[in-house]
Amino acid sequence: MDALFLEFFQNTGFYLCDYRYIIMIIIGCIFIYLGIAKHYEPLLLVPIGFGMLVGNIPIFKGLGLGIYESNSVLHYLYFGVTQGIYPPLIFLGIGAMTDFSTLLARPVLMLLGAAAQAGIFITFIGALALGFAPNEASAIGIIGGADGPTAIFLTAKLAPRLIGPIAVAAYSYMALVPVIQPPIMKLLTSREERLIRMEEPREVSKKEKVIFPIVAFLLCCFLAPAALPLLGMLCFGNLLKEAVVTERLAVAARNAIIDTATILLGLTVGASTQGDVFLTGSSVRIFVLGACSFAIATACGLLFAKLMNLFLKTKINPLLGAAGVSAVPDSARVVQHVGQQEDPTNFLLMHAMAPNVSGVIGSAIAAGVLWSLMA
Amino acid sequence: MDALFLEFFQNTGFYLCDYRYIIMIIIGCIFIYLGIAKHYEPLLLVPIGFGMLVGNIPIFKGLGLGIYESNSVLHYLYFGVTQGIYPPLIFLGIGAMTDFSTLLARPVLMLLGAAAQAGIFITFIGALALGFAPNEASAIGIIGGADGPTAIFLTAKLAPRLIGPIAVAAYSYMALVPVIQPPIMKLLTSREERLIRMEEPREVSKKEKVIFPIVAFLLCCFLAPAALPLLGMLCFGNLLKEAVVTERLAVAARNAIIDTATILLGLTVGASTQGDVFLTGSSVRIFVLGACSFAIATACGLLFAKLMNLFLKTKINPLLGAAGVSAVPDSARVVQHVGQQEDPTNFLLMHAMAPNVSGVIGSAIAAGVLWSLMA
Amino acid sequence: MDALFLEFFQNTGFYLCDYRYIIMIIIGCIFIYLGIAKHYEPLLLVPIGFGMLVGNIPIFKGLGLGIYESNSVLHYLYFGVTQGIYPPLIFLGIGAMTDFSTLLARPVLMLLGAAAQAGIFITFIGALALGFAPNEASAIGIIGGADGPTAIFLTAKLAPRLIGPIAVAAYSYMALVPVIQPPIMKLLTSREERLIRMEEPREVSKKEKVIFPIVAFLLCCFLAPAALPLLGMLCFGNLLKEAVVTERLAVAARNAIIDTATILLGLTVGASTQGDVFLTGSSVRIFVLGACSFAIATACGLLFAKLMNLFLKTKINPLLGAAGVSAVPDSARVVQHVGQQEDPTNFLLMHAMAPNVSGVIGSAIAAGVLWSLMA
Amino acid sequence: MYGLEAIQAHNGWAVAVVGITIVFTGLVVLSLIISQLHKVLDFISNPNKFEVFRPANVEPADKKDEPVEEVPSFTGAQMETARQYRMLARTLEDEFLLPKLLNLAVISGVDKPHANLGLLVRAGVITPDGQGFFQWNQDAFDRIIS
Amino acid sequence: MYGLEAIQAHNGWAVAVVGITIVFTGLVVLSLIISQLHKVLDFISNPNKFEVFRPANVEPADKKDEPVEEVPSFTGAQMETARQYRMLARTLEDEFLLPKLLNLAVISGVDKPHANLGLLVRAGVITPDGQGFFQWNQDAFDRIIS
Amino acid sequence: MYGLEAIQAHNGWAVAVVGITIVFTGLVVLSLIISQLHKVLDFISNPNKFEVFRPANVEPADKKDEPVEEVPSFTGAQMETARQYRMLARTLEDEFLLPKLLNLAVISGVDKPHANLGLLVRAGVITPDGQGFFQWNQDAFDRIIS
Ligand code: NA
Ligand code: NA
Ligand code: NA
Repeated sequence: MDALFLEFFQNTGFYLCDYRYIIMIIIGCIFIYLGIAKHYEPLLLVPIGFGMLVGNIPIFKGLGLGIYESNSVLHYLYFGVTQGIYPPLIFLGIGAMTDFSTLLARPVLMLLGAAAQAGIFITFIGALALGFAPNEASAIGIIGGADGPTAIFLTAKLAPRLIGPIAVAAYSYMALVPVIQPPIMKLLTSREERLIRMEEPREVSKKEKVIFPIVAFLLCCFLAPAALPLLGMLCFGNLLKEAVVTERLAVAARNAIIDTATILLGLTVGASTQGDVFLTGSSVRIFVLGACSFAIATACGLLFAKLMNLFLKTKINPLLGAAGVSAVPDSARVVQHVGQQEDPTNFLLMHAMAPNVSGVIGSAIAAGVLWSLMA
Repeated sequence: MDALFLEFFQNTGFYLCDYRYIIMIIIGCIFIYLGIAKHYEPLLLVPIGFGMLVGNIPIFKGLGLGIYESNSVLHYLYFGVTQGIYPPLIFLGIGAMTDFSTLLARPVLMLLGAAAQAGIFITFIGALALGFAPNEASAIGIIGGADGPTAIFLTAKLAPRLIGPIAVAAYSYMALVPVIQPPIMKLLTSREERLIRMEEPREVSKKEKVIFPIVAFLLCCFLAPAALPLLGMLCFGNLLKEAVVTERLAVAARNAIIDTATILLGLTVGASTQGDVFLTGSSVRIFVLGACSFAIATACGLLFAKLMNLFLKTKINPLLGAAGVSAVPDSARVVQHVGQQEDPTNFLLMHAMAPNVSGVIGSAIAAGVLWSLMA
Repeated sequence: MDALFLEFFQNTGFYLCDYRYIIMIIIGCIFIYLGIAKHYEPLLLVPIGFGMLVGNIPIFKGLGLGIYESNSVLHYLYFGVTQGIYPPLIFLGIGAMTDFSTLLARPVLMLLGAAAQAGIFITFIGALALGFAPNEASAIGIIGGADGPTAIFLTAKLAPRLIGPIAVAAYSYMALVPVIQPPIMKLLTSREERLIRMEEPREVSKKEKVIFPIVAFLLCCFLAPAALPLLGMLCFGNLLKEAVVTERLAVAARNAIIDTATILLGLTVGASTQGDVFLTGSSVRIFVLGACSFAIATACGLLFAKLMNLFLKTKINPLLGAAGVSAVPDSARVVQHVGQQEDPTNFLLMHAMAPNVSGVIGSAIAAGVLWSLMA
Repeated sequence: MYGLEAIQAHNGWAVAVVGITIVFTGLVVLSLIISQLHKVLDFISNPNKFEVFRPANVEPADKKDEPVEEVPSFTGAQMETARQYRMLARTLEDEFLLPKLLNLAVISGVDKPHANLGLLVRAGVITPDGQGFFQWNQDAFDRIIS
Repeated sequence: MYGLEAIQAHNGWAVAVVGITIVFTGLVVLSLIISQLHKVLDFISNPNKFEVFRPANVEPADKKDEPVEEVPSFTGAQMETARQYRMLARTLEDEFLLPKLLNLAVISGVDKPHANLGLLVRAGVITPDGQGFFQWNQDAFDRIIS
Repeated sequence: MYGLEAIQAHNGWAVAVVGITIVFTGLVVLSLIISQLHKVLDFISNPNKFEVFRPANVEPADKKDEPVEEVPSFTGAQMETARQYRMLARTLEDEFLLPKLLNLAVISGVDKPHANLGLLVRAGVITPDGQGFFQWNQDAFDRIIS
């Protein structure tokens, strides 16, 4: 019996534990804390955080417990991450939730969503310079797209080994948008610019809303076919929403489907961050590059907005450029917040949604381009 | 850099495009238009139509984008079609939505649901005559069952190569039931017959409703075991609904489960219709046969109803026979509509639901018979 | 044509039938009857009962109809059982439904949930004595955990061949808790003991509720890592619930996810009980051992409560010990019921929930221990 | 191969006849069984064996008769307390535990929580489900208040 | 390999330029199309081809005009019956069958069920959906009652 | 092999003892931790570090105090406008943008839309969530109207 106790004890987490697991468990708890107490992207930080706990319980190999063991439950659930299935399902739900009205009312704001994607490619170059292989550099660059599902999808396709650190970096910085963006926004804009008021957008007809997802899908996917899984689902979801007659399918997409995919994606991505494979030099470099990419993307959006103002008759508030990084809807809220600090009666949020959602389309195209160039 | 631009351009849809993709994209848009603007079966035409767009973006092979490439997201989602998993799940939901009361109140109307299935077998013979192999002819015949999931299920089992055209034909004609059926109905019935009023059905007890799915399942599956996947789920769903105590499971079946299966089935079936494999002579023949099968099924139902009237004391309105083809609930609505054209105060819809739902059972049995004879 | 009729007839259930299928169909009908008419665990007995009907339609092999044929729909759905995927998903939903307040308010009651698990290990020894192999004996013992998903999970891992009988035994006895437990409870407690009133539990803060699933998960899984799939999901679901900010994920977990998993698990577990493999001597022994294990678990809980009373200043009502077997929430209701028979104004249910939910944790740990010792 | 030849070669006529026969057999037998089902059930339920399945339209009648006679009359203050209890009950799930409600009432400072809760139970406003849980009966409440 | 050398070796500059160019091309063209879309639609819908897609804010106006003129006046008893029908309609699904509602009314003992149902249909309180189903029009009901 | 022999051969006693010991260890330690948890939390929260987790029953008190004092008095016309705003707000999501509501009010012809919207914001009927979105506070509305 003593032998059995000993054997059992040698299989407990207390015996198998390693300081790296403890570090990751603490990080997981911090994620949960930020999500619950600070309301930073709770729908993602809480599942990922708890997933980190799950993935860093020190377990013995062979029983089929760990996410990397081929017959474990976690492994089956992780399949949707490694094969890039969850991100398109999440995009289906996002499409079924998103209202593209403001974008349709003032399409020129879409350029801000394009400009901010420069962050992706600049980070890509930076990652190459830091010694990452091109496929890895692409996956790291997409962190600057500020779009969790897109980042996970591209990484699953190009550098599956890096899913953990890239997903964690992407979601961390998306959660920290309210911390990262404001200083850059204040630095690059003058008070006068931040005070600019946007005029009310025109009313958008139902027909336009129905046609938009079809046109956007066909155009973008003819241009960048590799954006198909993400943009196809995004536009499909949006069509289901705007068609009205398919409301019950849109309801399923924006509830059961997206929530289930979010739970499983968050949990398994978190669980893939096992201390011994996660805490490496390359993870640290990914985090540094990720922070840079957010800052660069924000700056690119802002500067492009200022550039546009040189040509436009009705000036736009350059703060809107910061919303081009996506991180829907957090960066749009940051724009609203920074704008209101100058003028509490200036409502920028609705306008910021236009670059915000076009940033999603932009980073999906960027992901398609990188995928087709690197695969 | 020029080389890279050229390489990228050669991978865009603009470069790879082919007139057949354009034709299919236009057909897809027509499906979406019919679904949204004309309300023809929107829950299926919109997903299938958008799926046609998705499937006809000209993509380069090798990256894993296309539905026929083994590691693409679409391929994984299409698995539920090729293995016949979505149709039973949809039947589970249909069962959890269907009220068999009118059928229970007047079981003799069930014969109309049997008669209309003659269309399946006559079309089967026609397809043989047009040169299709027996397994293909069976899958084509089942279009006349007017039941999308049943058609997809049987085709997946017998002639997987034809899933695209058969599914599209089945759903197209189901959507066009209000166009196809009325002329046949008016041709084959006299004004006096169309004026016949049905008497109020008797009240059906809860116990009967609970026992019905069990009895129907056991009887039909003992007779045609191959109908098990479809009828099993249909009856199971109905039992969950009628049991009342399992209401929360019935709610899941008729919401999250059926809607998710419908979205994924519609999208992937649509995406499987790639122009270069879809636009063939055999697809055209399938469409011709499909139209015939609907017309024949309608006629068989009507004529059998007239035959029954020769023996019945209380005459039934022979229009009800047209509802026997299934196409729930559209063909029942057509019956109501045609009936009201003669007498606006004659409410046939409730009565038409009886042959309508028995047509579903009938075509599931027919599918089982064909499967077991052809496999 | 006669040959075809004959061939078809030889494939019908009427021809292939065997008395064992009939027995199982009758048992399935009894399950359905108990679920619907007697309200005994209807959410599980109805799906399992109908599954028994589905699994005992006499089918011919080769077409891909049966649950044990590798390309059948049932086989794909059964995958979630054999790989142990559904039970953790169900635990996710249970976690998102469970309120651990009473447990947090009076943690000492958790010991009752531990004590009742003795039934698992005593049954394990009994099963060894009856000639079962150790892995089978473990799976049989876990029936005494009175927790369907746990029993199915462990059996899928240790003795997949026994999933049918063990699942049926576990759910049967869980449904029969109101029949099994009361006599034992009355036998082992005096009237005075049954009259003991519990004092109102203290108010529990939100913070405690949020921290509990994290602490419970880390502690239990460090101790018994093999409990990770079940406890991880249970605690994750509970965290989603208590975090409030992740309410929409908790809603998905306790509706779409758990209901879908329950439907598919119930149906396929039922369908796995095909008469010819199910009706064996070992199934009978499993049923006998299952009944014993429930009785023993109840007795252990009660006696441990009486033991605790020897040391506690404020006595607890020993009936609460019976709730330690889990069978949430039925055994807690039985406690309430038996308590009210002595004193109609004594409300024990809320207090009984504490040992009840800790019994779930306890049996998950026990499953983990057995899994790691036997695998 | 095309035309009649193809049909013959693939046994088309036989398959069609067998197919339609089976479909008819299935539905005819099913319709026969169903048409007898309610008679069988009536016969069985005569000895009142299966009270669980009551026909739906009988229930309202049952409910209406019972509580009317036994409703205690409420004073104004009692009505007020009843309204407070209704608010509290709404914060709970549909099936709730009595001690939980009582606890809430005590915390919220409801007047004479025990006595008034007892009154509501006797008046059928709060009804047990026989398994330890209780439900709020809005109909009974409406009758008392208005 | 690190630094500029690595960038050069992996064709980094070219990829970045191509990438950002494609993203811009896509979104610029899309924004151009969108900005012309409503003009195209206006042009097309002038000949009133696509009446199905009416802009949302036109609808209420449409609805308001029609039924006002044709509302028959209701007596007190008829209003009472209308209220009973509303209750019954609530027990049905959103789209219901008229015979089903009538049947319920007969069972529930509504006064002159046929005549009053006809009145409600004529008053637009119960409106057909053109496919055999009917809907309850709460607005019309409110106008009649209040 | 059967009976005691089988138990012994498969190490049954040891497994059972180890098993029950582990289960007890787990739950005993967990119960000890839980029983100390609220004390630890009380200790930590004394320095008011974690204001985010307020105990549930404190909130209502907070809410009650604030708005009562600062409610501006409403004229009849203003009340009417407030009712119109409530209707409009209902058509929006729970968290809505002020310009969207204002826009709706302008379209719907609400009287003095800006001034009255400002009034509602000051009265706490429409409250900011600190991130640019606003919410409708039904309690505050009820206090003003009734
Ligand atoms: Na972006
Ligand atoms: Na049919
Ligand atoms: Na247990």
